[in-house]
Amino acid sequence: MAHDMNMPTHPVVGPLKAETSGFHFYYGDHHALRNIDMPVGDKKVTAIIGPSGCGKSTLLRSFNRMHDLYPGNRYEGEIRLYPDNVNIIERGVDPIEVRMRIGMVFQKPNPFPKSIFENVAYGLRVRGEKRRSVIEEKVEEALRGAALWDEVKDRLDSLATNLSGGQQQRLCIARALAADPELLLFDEPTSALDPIATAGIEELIGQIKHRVTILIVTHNMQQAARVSDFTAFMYMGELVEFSPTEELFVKPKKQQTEDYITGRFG
Amino acid sequence: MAHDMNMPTHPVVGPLKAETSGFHFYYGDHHALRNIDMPVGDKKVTAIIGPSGCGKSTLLRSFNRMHDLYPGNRYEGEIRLYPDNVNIIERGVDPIEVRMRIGMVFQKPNPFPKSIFENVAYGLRVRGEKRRSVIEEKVEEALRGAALWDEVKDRLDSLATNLSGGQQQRLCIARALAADPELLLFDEPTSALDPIATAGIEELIGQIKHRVTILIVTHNMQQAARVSDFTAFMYMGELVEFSPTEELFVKPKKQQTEDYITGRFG
Amino acid sequence: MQAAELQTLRQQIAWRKRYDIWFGILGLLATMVGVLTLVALFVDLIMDGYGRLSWQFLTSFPSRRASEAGILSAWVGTALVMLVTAAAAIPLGVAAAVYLEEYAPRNWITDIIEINVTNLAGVPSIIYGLLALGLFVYLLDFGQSILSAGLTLALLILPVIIVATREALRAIPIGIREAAYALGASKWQVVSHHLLPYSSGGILTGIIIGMARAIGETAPVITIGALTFIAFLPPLPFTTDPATGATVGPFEWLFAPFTVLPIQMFNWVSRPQAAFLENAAATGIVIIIATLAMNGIAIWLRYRIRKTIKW
Amino acid sequence: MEKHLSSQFDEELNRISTQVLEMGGVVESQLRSVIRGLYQHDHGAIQQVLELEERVNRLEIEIDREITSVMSRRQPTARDLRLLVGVSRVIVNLERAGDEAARVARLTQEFIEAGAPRALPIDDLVNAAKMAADSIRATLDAFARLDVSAALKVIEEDDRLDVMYEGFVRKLITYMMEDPRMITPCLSLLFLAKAVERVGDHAKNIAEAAVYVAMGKDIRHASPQERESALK
Amino acid sequence: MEKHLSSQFDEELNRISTQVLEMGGVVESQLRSVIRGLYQHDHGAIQQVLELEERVNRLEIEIDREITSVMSRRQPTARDLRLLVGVSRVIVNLERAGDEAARVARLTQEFIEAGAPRALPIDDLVNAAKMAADSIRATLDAFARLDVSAALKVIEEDDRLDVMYEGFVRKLITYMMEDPRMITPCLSLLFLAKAVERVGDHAKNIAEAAVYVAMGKDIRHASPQERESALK
Amino acid sequence: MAEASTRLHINRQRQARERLIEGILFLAASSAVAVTVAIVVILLYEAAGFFQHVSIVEFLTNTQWTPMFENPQYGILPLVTGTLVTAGVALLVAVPTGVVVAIYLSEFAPAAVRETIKPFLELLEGVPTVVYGYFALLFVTPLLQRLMPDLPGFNMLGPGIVIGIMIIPYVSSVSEDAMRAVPMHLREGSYAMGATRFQTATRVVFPSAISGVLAAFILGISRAIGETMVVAVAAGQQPNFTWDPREPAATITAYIVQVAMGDLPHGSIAYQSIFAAGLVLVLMTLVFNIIGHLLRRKFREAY
Amino acid sequence: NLVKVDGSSTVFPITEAVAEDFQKATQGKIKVTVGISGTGGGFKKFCRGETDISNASRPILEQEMKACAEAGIKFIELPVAYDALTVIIHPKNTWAGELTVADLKKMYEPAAQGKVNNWNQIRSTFPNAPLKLAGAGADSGTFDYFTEAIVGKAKSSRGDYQATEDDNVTIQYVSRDVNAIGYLGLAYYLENKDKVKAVAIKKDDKSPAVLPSLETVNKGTYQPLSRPIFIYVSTKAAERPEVKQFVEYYLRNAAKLSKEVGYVDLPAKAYELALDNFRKGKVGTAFGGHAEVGVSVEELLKREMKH
Ligand SMILES: Nc1ncnc2c1ncn2[C@@H]1O[C@H](COP(=O)(O)OP(=O)(O)OP(=O)(O)O)[C@@H](O)[C@H]1O
Ligand SMILES: Nc1ncnc2c1ncn2[C@@H]1O[C@H](COP(=O)(O)OP(=O)(O)OP(=O)(O)O)[C@@H](O)[C@H]1O
Ligand SMILES: [Mg+2]
Ligand SMILES: [Mg+2]
Ligand SMILES: O=P([O-])([O-])[O-]
Repeated sequence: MAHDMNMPTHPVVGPLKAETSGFHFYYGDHHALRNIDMPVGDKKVTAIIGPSGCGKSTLLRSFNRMHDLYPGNRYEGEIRLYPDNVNIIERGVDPIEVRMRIGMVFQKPNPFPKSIFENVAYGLRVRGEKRRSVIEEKVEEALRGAALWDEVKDRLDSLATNLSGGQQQRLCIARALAADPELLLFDEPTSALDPIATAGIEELIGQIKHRVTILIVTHNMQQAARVSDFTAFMYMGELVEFSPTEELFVKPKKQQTEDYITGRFG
Repeated sequence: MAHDMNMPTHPVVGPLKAETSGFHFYYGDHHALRNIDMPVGDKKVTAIIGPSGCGKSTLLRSFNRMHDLYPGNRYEGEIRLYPDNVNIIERGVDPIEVRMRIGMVFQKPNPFPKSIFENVAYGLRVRGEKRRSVIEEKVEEALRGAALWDEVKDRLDSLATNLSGGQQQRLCIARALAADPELLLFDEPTSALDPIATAGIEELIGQIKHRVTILIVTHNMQQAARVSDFTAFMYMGELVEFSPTEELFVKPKKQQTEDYITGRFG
Repeated sequence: MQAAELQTLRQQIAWRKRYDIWFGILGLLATMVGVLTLVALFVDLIMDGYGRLSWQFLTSFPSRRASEAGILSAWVGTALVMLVTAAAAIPLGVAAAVYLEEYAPRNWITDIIEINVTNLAGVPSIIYGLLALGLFVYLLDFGQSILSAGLTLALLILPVIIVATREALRAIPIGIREAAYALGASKWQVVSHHLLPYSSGGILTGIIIGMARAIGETAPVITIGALTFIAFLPPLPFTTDPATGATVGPFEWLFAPFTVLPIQMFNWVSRPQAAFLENAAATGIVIIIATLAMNGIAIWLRYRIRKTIKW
Repeated sequence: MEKHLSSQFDEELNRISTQVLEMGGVVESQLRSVIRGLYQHDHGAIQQVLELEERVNRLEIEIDREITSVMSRRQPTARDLRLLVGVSRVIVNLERAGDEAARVARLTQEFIEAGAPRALPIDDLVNAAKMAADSIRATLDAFARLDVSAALKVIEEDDRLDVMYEGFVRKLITYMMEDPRMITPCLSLLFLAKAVERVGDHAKNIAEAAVYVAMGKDIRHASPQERESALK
Repeated sequence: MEKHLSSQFDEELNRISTQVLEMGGVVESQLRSVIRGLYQHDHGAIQQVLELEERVNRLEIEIDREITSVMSRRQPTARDLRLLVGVSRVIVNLERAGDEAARVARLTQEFIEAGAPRALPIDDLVNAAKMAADSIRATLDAFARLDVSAALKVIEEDDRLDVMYEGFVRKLITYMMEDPRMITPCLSLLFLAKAVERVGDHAKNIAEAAVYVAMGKDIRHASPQERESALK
Repeated sequence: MAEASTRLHINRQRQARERLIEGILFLAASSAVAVTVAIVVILLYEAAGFFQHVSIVEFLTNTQWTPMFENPQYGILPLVTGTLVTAGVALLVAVPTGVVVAIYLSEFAPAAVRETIKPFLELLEGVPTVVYGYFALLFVTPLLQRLMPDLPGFNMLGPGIVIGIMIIPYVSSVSEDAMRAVPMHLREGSYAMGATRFQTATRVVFPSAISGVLAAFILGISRAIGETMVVAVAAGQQPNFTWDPREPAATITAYIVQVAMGDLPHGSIAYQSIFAAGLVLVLMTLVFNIIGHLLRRKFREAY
Repeated sequence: NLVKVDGSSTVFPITEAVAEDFQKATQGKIKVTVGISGTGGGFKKFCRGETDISNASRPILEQEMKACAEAGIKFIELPVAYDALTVIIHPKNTWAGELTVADLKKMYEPAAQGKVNNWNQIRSTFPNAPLKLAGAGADSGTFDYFTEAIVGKAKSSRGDYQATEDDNVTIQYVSRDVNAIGYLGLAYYLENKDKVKAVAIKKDDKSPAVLPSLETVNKGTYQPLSRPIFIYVSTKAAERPEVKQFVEYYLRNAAKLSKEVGYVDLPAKAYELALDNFRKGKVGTAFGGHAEVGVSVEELLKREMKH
């Protein structure tokens, strides 16, 4: 599929799904993000790494306006979503609309305490979809997409919270996928999982990236290295370096990046 | 210091601090550990790795009879502590005495919500130590030992829970050290920490291992690889392989080990 | 996304958001039901009883003349009864909770105790009155004394304290216990050095809430046969009794006759003279202010301790 | 080989293996061309060898880059790590073998251009070259299949090649002594032989790498007895 | 160099670096001994070179093991990874250089035992050997300091050594043509020269590794122009 | 290290002390059982006298309760229906309102509003129940009479509503605690799907907190059933076998206080009847508590 | 030096007033407590020897006498005032200003239950309006006395009327409904004359209609709804000087204080007789262990006592 005419092309990244420019974020008085310019390549995996508290999650959560849920937060600058070319943090843009187009998977698997089926169907129900057949079809598709169908197809009605951690996280991915997101945000999706479940999620990310653009925050540099096409390194609320992943890990451009990824941070 | 005459010597490990033989553990009917024979080298770091639920924590917690706290648990076989050459899981052995000699550091930093000083002094207080000067001396020594003295010496009276995660975990190590343990158990001591704090704890383990024998459970194979002298790989309640760490990671003896450490586990 | 799709999407969002507004209004209204009732009650009481609220009212004994009557014996009685209640319920409740939470083996005895405690919390207060009448007043022969009333209310709030203490204990992460045990602490050391200090906030809150409830309780105290007219105070320990000249023992006050605020209020309510209704209202205000103060203290404590103790 | 949890990792390792085999194939075909060139004075074949050298160099750099990339991104351990370390040793040796092939080609060219006296014992050389090419194929096979006994055979084979080389050098010296005009062509042959012998050495090194990957034992510089005992 | 959070990692890297320098030192001293042996017909020096070979081999295997161990345990990236990759390339080349030194020693011995005709242009060879030894030292220096321009100098130097080698070979041929009895000793010298030339090559490879570690650019097989542009 | 091995032996002195403490604590815990046993024994003992005169069948089936009349009738049913109807009315008020309030406070109200209103609501519990009784009688019932002119001055509707209002804080505060205990990440999960506040509250938060909400209901029921003074004052003290909340009726608790404060000679059957009634009340609350226990177990939070 | 009084809520205000003044008079040397546990509850305590004096709004019953006898408690019965039950109606009620006992019986007798629901069922001249009955709670002395006086048998009543222990509530009820009728203690009516209207009672068709008032009760013309109320003093307690002093004070001041709190004082003669009985230690009850209607106090005090 040729990319949409309205998607600008970035010299390093190629066609863009989104892009922040001159983006700032404030938690009340706390200036958490400073002047972030970051491209998000279409159908690419972009990872954000950096030390604790550098603002990774803050940046990620800005993409679906999660900060709107809490009082006192303020956005500044632009986060453009393509091909629409809208600045999604503008006042006039409805956060609910943004969230319907940009899915999210969280650090701790957070299935709703409902059945597996209802979890995946949730996004459709929220949209007012009532036709059972449509929902069933979409649920199956999403579960297949999340490589979970075979494991759960015989017990769609059992409680999602009875699944193992790794299955829960894949369910959360299915739940997000069922809503047909254009961009999927992952905030440390495996930090609550054991290594084997982690590998499963990473594998899944590798599979779905052909369908949807992915932005992932991770504490685990190796994870970023393993799953992403591009990596952004943040430090103290600023974007220090953005490079193709392999380059960043073998030959970073900035000393700070190098120090961080080689474990020389003080 | 030459090792004690009562410490037997193991062909691979050298002088032993402890050793399990024919050790079994049951959670009620659940046979969680089967026939574990594992040496613990004196003043060495021994790591235990394996997939989730394989019994790592169960084994570790048997060393200080932590399972006694919950009903229905049952030990079988031997865990010998040297140089005493006592089977510490025998009925006649007082778990409290065992715990006074075998310290433990947990997954989540768990300082008491008391002052920093009181946290470190707690082990001494439990032992009935009342002399302020002795306590002060020991506290300083332990905090220095845990590489925390310089950071907290000016605020020993402030609440321990206000420290950062990494500092809290070092405090917990200091707390354990203050009690002069002969063996120190770590149960995934860094899984709640960010990479930089993790590096700090690993560094600390490297420093204290000259003073005390260390047994560490970790989910993170690389961590085991980084910090330990010997590594035990467990699977489904059994000890599959015990080797010097380097050997285990470059040239494991068992196919199961190899599959696990190379991420081929199914 | 296509413009047409976007259009339907937006319509559908707008539709869904309407529920937010409706529910917001509904919620506010529902909240106001409670708040307005309270305000109405309070305002009504104040309008009726404000005129009687004075120092004189607090320092006078009851009287047949409404304007001279006061609640001295009633509030002193309430205070002393609360003292007994606290002294009995706190150690018992906390100890029971500690046993259930930290010591109890998981067996049928514990199960029975557990179910019992939950059940006691639901037993109507009037039943406690019946119990107390049989047990304290007659069987143990404490008579209609401060001791009987205090113990009765102690039984009433025992489950409240047990439940609150258990919840506070349960909120302490298992890691704290394990940390202490791992350093070689014995069970009692763990309990006394850690669990009780750390749960003190929750325990205190539970105690205060329980006591606030006990202050307003009428039924059980009525059942044990409360007095109504008392124009003297219980003897202060170690003072000399003016009538007999003997020195008062330290616990004599426990067996003294007494009355409490709600009874005084209840009595006044059913008097024919309208002036007594004012007195009743004023007493109501005093009770509400007392519970208000106790709740305030509970909130403050919760806040204070939450600030210092975190895991 | 069992699969990794990460299919991408599998793919990456497969790609590297394929590239190594491709590189081996190129080197082998260089060697075969050289033999043809030597034997049939085939200019085209020789030209081809020189052209292929480029490709071998490019493959070496590319595979090396991929190895580094995999290492930085996948934290390989045990057999995966040994494979990557082994591959990096293999490609160094393949590149060298390719170099030697190119050298042979160049020398052959000189030799032919210089008149290539028919009298010289070129057959021995061709046989040796064939042996070397076979060794390269055999060693790559052993590496691909991690077949330790096949690898050991290659290592033993190399001794035979060395013996042949010694004999050949002695033979050449007599030729040179007999006829000083032969000195220059003989020297060419000598260098040619040396290069062929080196190819054998590289095959042996690759075999050692195969043993390392398969068993984690480093048998470089080991005497045959040491080898034996190490592989027990 | 800034320190890692893990001092043990620092120690391990330091140990590897020290061992590499030690290995380099051994190889250099082999080369110096060889020169002495050649120049002064010093049997003891030659014997020493052969003895040191053992040590070089051992070091190679040991360092390689440590590299693998560090890789399996520390997940090195960026400059650490490049360092380890670079070191592994360096030691291969050092070992080869050591091999060549040993070869030279053996040839020298043969040469001396065969009567070592004074007439042969041994001085040229000695000079070349000195140059090669200097190159090794210079390249190790450059590697230790990650000094790219020093490394580039070594690379250029190698070309001079190659030119010297060509000239020497031509000279030897004339010697051989003049006097067939000289063929055997000349061949020895020829192989000697070849070995010395190889040492130069290894020095160059090490220099390339240094550039790789310092800048992350692989300049192997690059033409001088390509090098230039890569390093800009 | 000669002392080494003895160091691990059991410390008898410490063990004895620990045992002693445990024993004391066990006694304290048993006090809860003792209280229950005492309640049951006293009720049974006194009720036994009652049941010597009145057959259990009559007690359970007769629809008239007039122990103090000349021709006494001892059918507990009117008191039970009175209790259930007032409690039912109370729950009809308290449950929806309490839940709406809980949802509103936990999900909709700004933190400042929540923090001011919550303690305010909790004060509703602190008002002496007698006050509520008169509130029901003198304020709510007249108000209702405007809507329903036929409504008698005593009825179960008014006190039921007032008890409902009185227990709103029980229901709302326990439910709200349960809802606030629903981890933020579940809410975020829902919002991230594009759900509105209302959708998140009703489809995710509420179902997740269902066990706590049920616990709140049970608490509320126990409280409504056990409430005494409000009904005693405002429902009319007239046992009335009816399910119609507009009618006056007596509840078990109202009957017990009435007799406890009244002129009946002690030891008379009528007097003993309050223990039989008390027994029924205890059994009713027991049943509800057990139901609550089971429900909570079934819906235990699993986020 | 503690006098314990407990019992009826009806008698409470008088005893309270006496106790208040008595304590003042003795400067607090003698303490008096007065409780409310109902006449029955009071007797229970009294017969167990827990109290010295029991307030009672009805004579002691046989059962209670037995209890006292078993415990060896002897008592002196002392009437202290009259309570007049007042039948009240809404001020706008124009038809029922006078009612005969028979009328009231028609309303309250057990046979009326569920049947008599309309004013015109009482008298055909009454309007066709629903009859709304209020009255005392079934376990109060007031109820017992009312049923005895009106229906003829204590506790014999219909069940479907608005029963309450709190007379203020009855005031509320009647004052809100034109069709309502109820009965309560005189004091409550006197305090609420603006809200309700008292009904003049005719003993029978021929008798004059008498409105309740201090005078009509005191004179004995308000019949049959006047009843004496009592205190019972334990003879054992009466031996104690403070109890004796209190009872004497009580009888001396009852006239004044009972009026003050809304009751009707007995004729002066009655108090003297009572004091005399007390001093003589005349134990027992003038009633046979059951209620009686329409006896004068003097007569009572002179009767042979029954134990
Ligand atoms: N709700 C908040 N209010 C105020 N400051 C906040 C809030 N959340 C985060 N911050 C601050 O903003 C900064 C960035 O936080 P953020 O959570 O984005 O970090 P992060 O890079 O995701 O860290 P981590 O790896 O620990 O998740 C930190 O300094 C943090 O303390
Ligand atoms: N308290 C318990 N009661 C019953 N079974 C238990 C209990 N704790 C653990 N188990 C079981 O015992 C086995 C070993 O558990 P253990 O916690 O030792 O595993 P682990 O290797 O430490 O896993 P992880 O890496 O997830 O911590 C598991 O199957 C687990 O389900
Ligand atoms: Mg984060
Ligand atoms: Mg574990
Ligand atoms: O309380 P009484 O006995 O007067 O109804």
